[in-house]
Amino acid sequence: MPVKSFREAINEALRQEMERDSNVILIGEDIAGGHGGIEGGIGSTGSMFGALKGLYDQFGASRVIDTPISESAIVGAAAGAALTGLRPVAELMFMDFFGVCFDQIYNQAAKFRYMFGGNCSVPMVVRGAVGAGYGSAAQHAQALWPIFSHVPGLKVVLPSNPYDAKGLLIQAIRDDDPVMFLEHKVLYNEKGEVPDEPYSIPFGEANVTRSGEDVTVVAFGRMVGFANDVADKLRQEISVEVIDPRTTSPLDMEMIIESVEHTGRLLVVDEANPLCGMCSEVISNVAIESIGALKVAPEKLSAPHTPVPAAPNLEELYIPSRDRIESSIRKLMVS
Amino acid sequence: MPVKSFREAINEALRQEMERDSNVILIGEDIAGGHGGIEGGIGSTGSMFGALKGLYDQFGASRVIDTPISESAIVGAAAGAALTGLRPVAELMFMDFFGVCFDQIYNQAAKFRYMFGGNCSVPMVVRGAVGAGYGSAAQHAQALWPIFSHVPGLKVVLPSNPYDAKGLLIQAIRDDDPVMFLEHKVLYNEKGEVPDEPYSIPFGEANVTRSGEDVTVVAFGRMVGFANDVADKLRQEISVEVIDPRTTSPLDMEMIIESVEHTGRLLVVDEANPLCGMCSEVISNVAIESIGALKVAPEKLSAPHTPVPAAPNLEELYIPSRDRIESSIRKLMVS
Amino acid sequence: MSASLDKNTALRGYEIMKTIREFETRIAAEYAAGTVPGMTHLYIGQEAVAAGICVHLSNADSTASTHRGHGHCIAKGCEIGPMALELFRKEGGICKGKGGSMHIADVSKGMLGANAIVGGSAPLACGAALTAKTLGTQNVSVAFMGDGAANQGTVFESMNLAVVLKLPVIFVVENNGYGEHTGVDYHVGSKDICSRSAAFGMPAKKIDGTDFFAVSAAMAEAAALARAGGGPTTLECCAKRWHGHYEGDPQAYRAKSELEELRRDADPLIIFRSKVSAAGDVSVAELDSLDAKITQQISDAVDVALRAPQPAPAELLTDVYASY
Amino acid sequence: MSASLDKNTALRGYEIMKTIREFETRIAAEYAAGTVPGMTHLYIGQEAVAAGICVHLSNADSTASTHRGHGHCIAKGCEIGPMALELFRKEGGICKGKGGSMHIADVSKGMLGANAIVGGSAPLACGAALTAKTLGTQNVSVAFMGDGAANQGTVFESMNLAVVLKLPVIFVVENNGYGEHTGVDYHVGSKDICSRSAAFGMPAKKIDGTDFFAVSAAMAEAAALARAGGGPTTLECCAKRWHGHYEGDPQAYRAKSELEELRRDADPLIIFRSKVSAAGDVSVAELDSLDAKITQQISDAVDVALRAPQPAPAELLTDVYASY
Ligand SMILES: Cc1ncc(C[n+]2csc(CCOP(=O)(O)OP(=O)(O)O)c2C)c(N)n1
Ligand SMILES: Cc1ncc(C[n+]2csc(CCOP(=O)(O)OP(=O)(O)O)c2C)c(N)n1
Ligand SMILES: [Mg+2]
Ligand SMILES: [Mg+2]
Repeated sequence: MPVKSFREAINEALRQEMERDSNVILIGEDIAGGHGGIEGGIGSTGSMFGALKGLYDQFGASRVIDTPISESAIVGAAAGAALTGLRPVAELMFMDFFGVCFDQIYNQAAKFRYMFGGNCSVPMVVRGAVGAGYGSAAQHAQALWPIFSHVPGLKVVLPSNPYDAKGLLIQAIRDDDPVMFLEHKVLYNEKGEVPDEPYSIPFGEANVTRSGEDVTVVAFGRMVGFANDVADKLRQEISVEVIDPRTTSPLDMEMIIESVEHTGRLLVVDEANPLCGMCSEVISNVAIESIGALKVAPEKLSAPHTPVPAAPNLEELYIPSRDRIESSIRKLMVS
Repeated sequence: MPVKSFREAINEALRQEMERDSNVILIGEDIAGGHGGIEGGIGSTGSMFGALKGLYDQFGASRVIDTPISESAIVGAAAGAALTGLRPVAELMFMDFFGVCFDQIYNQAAKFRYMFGGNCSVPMVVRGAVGAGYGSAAQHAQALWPIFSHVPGLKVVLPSNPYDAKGLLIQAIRDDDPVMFLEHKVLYNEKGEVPDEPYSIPFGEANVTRSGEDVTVVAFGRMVGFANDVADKLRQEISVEVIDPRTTSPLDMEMIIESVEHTGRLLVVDEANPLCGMCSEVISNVAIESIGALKVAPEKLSAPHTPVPAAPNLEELYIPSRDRIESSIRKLMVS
Repeated sequence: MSASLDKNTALRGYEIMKTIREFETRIAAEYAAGTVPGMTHLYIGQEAVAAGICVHLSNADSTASTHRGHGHCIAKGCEIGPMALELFRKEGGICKGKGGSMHIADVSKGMLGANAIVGGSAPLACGAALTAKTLGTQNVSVAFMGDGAANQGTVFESMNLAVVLKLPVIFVVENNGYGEHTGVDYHVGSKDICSRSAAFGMPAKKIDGTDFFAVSAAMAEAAALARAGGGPTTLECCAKRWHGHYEGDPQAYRAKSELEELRRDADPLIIFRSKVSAAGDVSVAELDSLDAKITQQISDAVDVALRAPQPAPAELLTDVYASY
Repeated sequence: MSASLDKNTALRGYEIMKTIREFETRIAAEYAAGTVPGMTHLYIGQEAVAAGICVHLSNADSTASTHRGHGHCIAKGCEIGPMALELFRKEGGICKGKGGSMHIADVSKGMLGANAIVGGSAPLACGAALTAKTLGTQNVSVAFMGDGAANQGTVFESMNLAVVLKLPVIFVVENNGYGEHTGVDYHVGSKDICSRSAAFGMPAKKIDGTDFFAVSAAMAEAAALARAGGGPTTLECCAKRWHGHYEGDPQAYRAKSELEELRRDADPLIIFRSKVSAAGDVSVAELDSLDAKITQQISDAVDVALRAPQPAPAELLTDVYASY
């Protein structure tokens, strides 16, 4: 199978969906780039993380729409366009910018279907980069998926690898509901096998990335790779099952519970802040549904309740590490 | 002790703090009201829920500041004023409007102290009405405290009665960090004993509103009164301990865990949506810290994962009820 | 009657205005009687704006509305029966009773919803205009908003975006004198709203919003420009509301005499009647019989709504997602 | 040299500009060498704006800045040593290494922070101005923002709020030709930024942002107006950036020749030197010795910063709350 980067997978998903369906448009800041500059410069940016390179050249200004720095107008325009027949994919560049436009996401797009009694669809995607590890500090490095997952009407996607990124983004575009599509900035250069043809991965279906008997590790986003590495390292000693939910809303608790019923031990690893986050959500659901299956108290590994620090050494401490995943697993086995 | 409404308690807290400290100012839409209308009309509104009545008359336009409908400017101005020496209390009217101005709350006010290495204070309060039960539908009836609690740097206050409302608001104003102060709109007319003199209630200290032996019920905001009623009703049969955390961040898990260690049974009741909410937070913490103390699986009662419906009968179903609290308690006792 | 307006269009305008007036008058009475749940904001006094704008729109054109949205919904073709059911939050409501007064919508009619968030309409209307532009349909969209909404960042952003992308959107700012209990002279620093729009680089006009023909004429021009690819326009339509901000508002901020003057001098229905009878195009009898038909229709609709059952409990959990 | 400006002020302006230039030139080199973590946006080319504005401010006046904030921080009096440590995210940094390039702040100097959110500065500056107005201090505040930021809703809201409340705030829009990789002619629909401010009801001027004296003169007037209770002003200062949007930006959107022209014709330092030498007020030798002092100071500061230790691990958990 061809090997592609996470960035290329995103690009391919967008390109193939735009080829398939002329109602799919892209809108955001510098997703083409170069407007108002020299001749020939338009399209040279292809979004700040380079994931949209070439799409302007292929689809032109009517489908790859550069905007002023006006996120409420961008996301609201996407919502209005979605209500009236397009399938817009809006880009927020860094998802941290949602704070200036959240109303159009959470009060508008997410609620239309319910408020209008089901008589509409809002098939839109809001893409943006998330996560720490890039030295981009407090306002450009947040996880945020717990906030989005809290909101009824939104679906929240957090791919951990190139294969999933392509399949989930295609699903997001075809989905008839508003989808928050979160791209971990540290993963953009990650490579993996990605089929050339279009395919979609359904939402709410977790992926077992490592099968195991002794401990269930539920990991989100970038943490999936870390958990896999630790599982591989410990293989001779401890049999670790790693579950990647892939979407945080809907959240595939069924598969998680099935696994915990089997292993009796649970670690949840997430890069987001701890209060009202995914770790709490997963652990509480397991406690409610399967407390009897737990042989020991579940473990939680998340970022601390602090903003993301700028200093690289502090940022590294902020993010859950392979070492801490390993210690947590060992702790579960000992107690 | 004098009996006052929740609304009067809020009013008194603001008035007394403004009398004590001339740096305390109020800013928001129609918190005075009547500007640009007939003579004598200014101050006639006193905020849309009437909680600020009389404050304009007493403190004048320089300390009770009416603004255009521009929430980002309002909250950002409060943050900038807080950085430079004032203690602003900004009002968002309905907290649901946070979506148009969340950046100034979560990326700015909440993060300044950390991003600036501790060399500043942001002593501001953002007040707003929350909660369903008023027929105000999807965009005017949300709970939202799980979202705010997720954000490091914010403190989140959710008073359940007039006494706490006064003491917690005074604490919020004196606090050197940004505080989200959430007033449940159904509680405004609730009455209770409220001392005339100023007093403050520290954050992060839960209140045991009913002592009991058999079941611990952690209830938030308006649900505290429901839980108290059920505890009273069941007194002869089941001994229910009710805990009101009063602030969702910081969250007094110590007291909750102490109680669960004693009762061995836990129900968490919250009006907010369920995913990544307070119920999940409390239950997961208990599972991590004291799984051995739990005699049965914990119970969770929250709103469903839906927006708030407009129809009164649906809204009533949306909000956890005394009946459902009772059933959950009975279920805990049976199993 | 305006030269450019045919008789049928004018009559359609009158019918809209009268329907709004009658519907809301009845709702006000019901609200006072305690039968209407939640908050309600009435549009009475501003009828000529919704009518003058929407007579130029088809179902394929879009409008995004406000918390004071009944008038826009009626003008855009939402059916009275389901609207009444929605206001009482009953089964069969236009939103199944799940939206209420501030969320009435019928996307099939191009009505993208009332909106309880001030300033929420403008970005959405840009989106509908973007659809029109992208698909090359020559449809237009209208963002209704109040004078107070005109201070929201979302609105300014939308105006610039619309100019930059040459979107076929018309920003209709209904200057009704107040945002909640605050006068426009206080909350708009420039003492003029349309000049701010003009500064964004689009045509912008101030219009007497009590005169159906004035609004209609301005809209005809704006819509034609937009349909021809000429981009956005702002129309600041001045017409005060007769009721309080919400039903129950004590209105300490304005004089009783202001209300008396409005009813006397600024009634869009009276102004319409006097204009058409001066021109001799429409007979008084014609209008009177329209009035009677409308009164009956609304009385029937509200009576049905009052008796209708509440939504089925299972409705609580549906319509969150297309499928989940 | 401008008639209204004394020699010391002019020299202070030059010192600021030279410090910015030297500091950022060194940072650019370090960035290329890979020693600077994270993203960095350089201010070179725009020095006259920060200098011309801030020579009129004391520590009691406030400024709120942008992602391109080094120049504003230096001009507002932030110390170079701790700034350098912060850029390298080291112990002793002005924010203890926890903020980095986009969050440099020193509230004791009235520098309320660089800001990684475009448009974030304007509401904050309104707040500082509100403090001044409420306490009657006659202090002023400055909101720095770019041409791209001028399209943010937060900025428009702030402008109207400032007019409504007559806040002593000056909106300094640095039109450097681009927002990221998009030209201002594309993203600003009106082809002019200051006219939009004027439409909000405040004085607004377009100024050559490469000319320290022009900026200073306009700011002197704006600050005097604000201090006298006359409310806000907008100054649109035009000066292109010489570097990319961020260090490493390939800049495919502009011609190499543009950069050459800028260095030749639009260097704020050269322009300053030619103006003062024409006027005969300041000797070349004076400026040269200032240059030498600054170069040494920055070299020392960066050398110290490069060798400094990272923050202590315990710092991860401090400064979230005053006390918790
Ligand atoms: C973002 C937001 N802020 C505040 C409100 C509360 N609110 C509802 S209506 C209103 C006044 C709106 O004034 P205007 O736009 O002039 O419309 P009008 O009521 O006069 O029709 C306000 C402040 C809201 N719904 N949304
Ligand atoms: C709210 C928000 N949107 C987008 C960005 C990404 N971004 C960072 S700088 C920038 C361009 C800003 O342009 P301008 O205001 O002209 O400032 P300049 O970079 O030219 O100094 C953008 C879009 C951001 N940081 N914040
Ligand atoms: Mg109004
Ligand atoms: Mg710029």
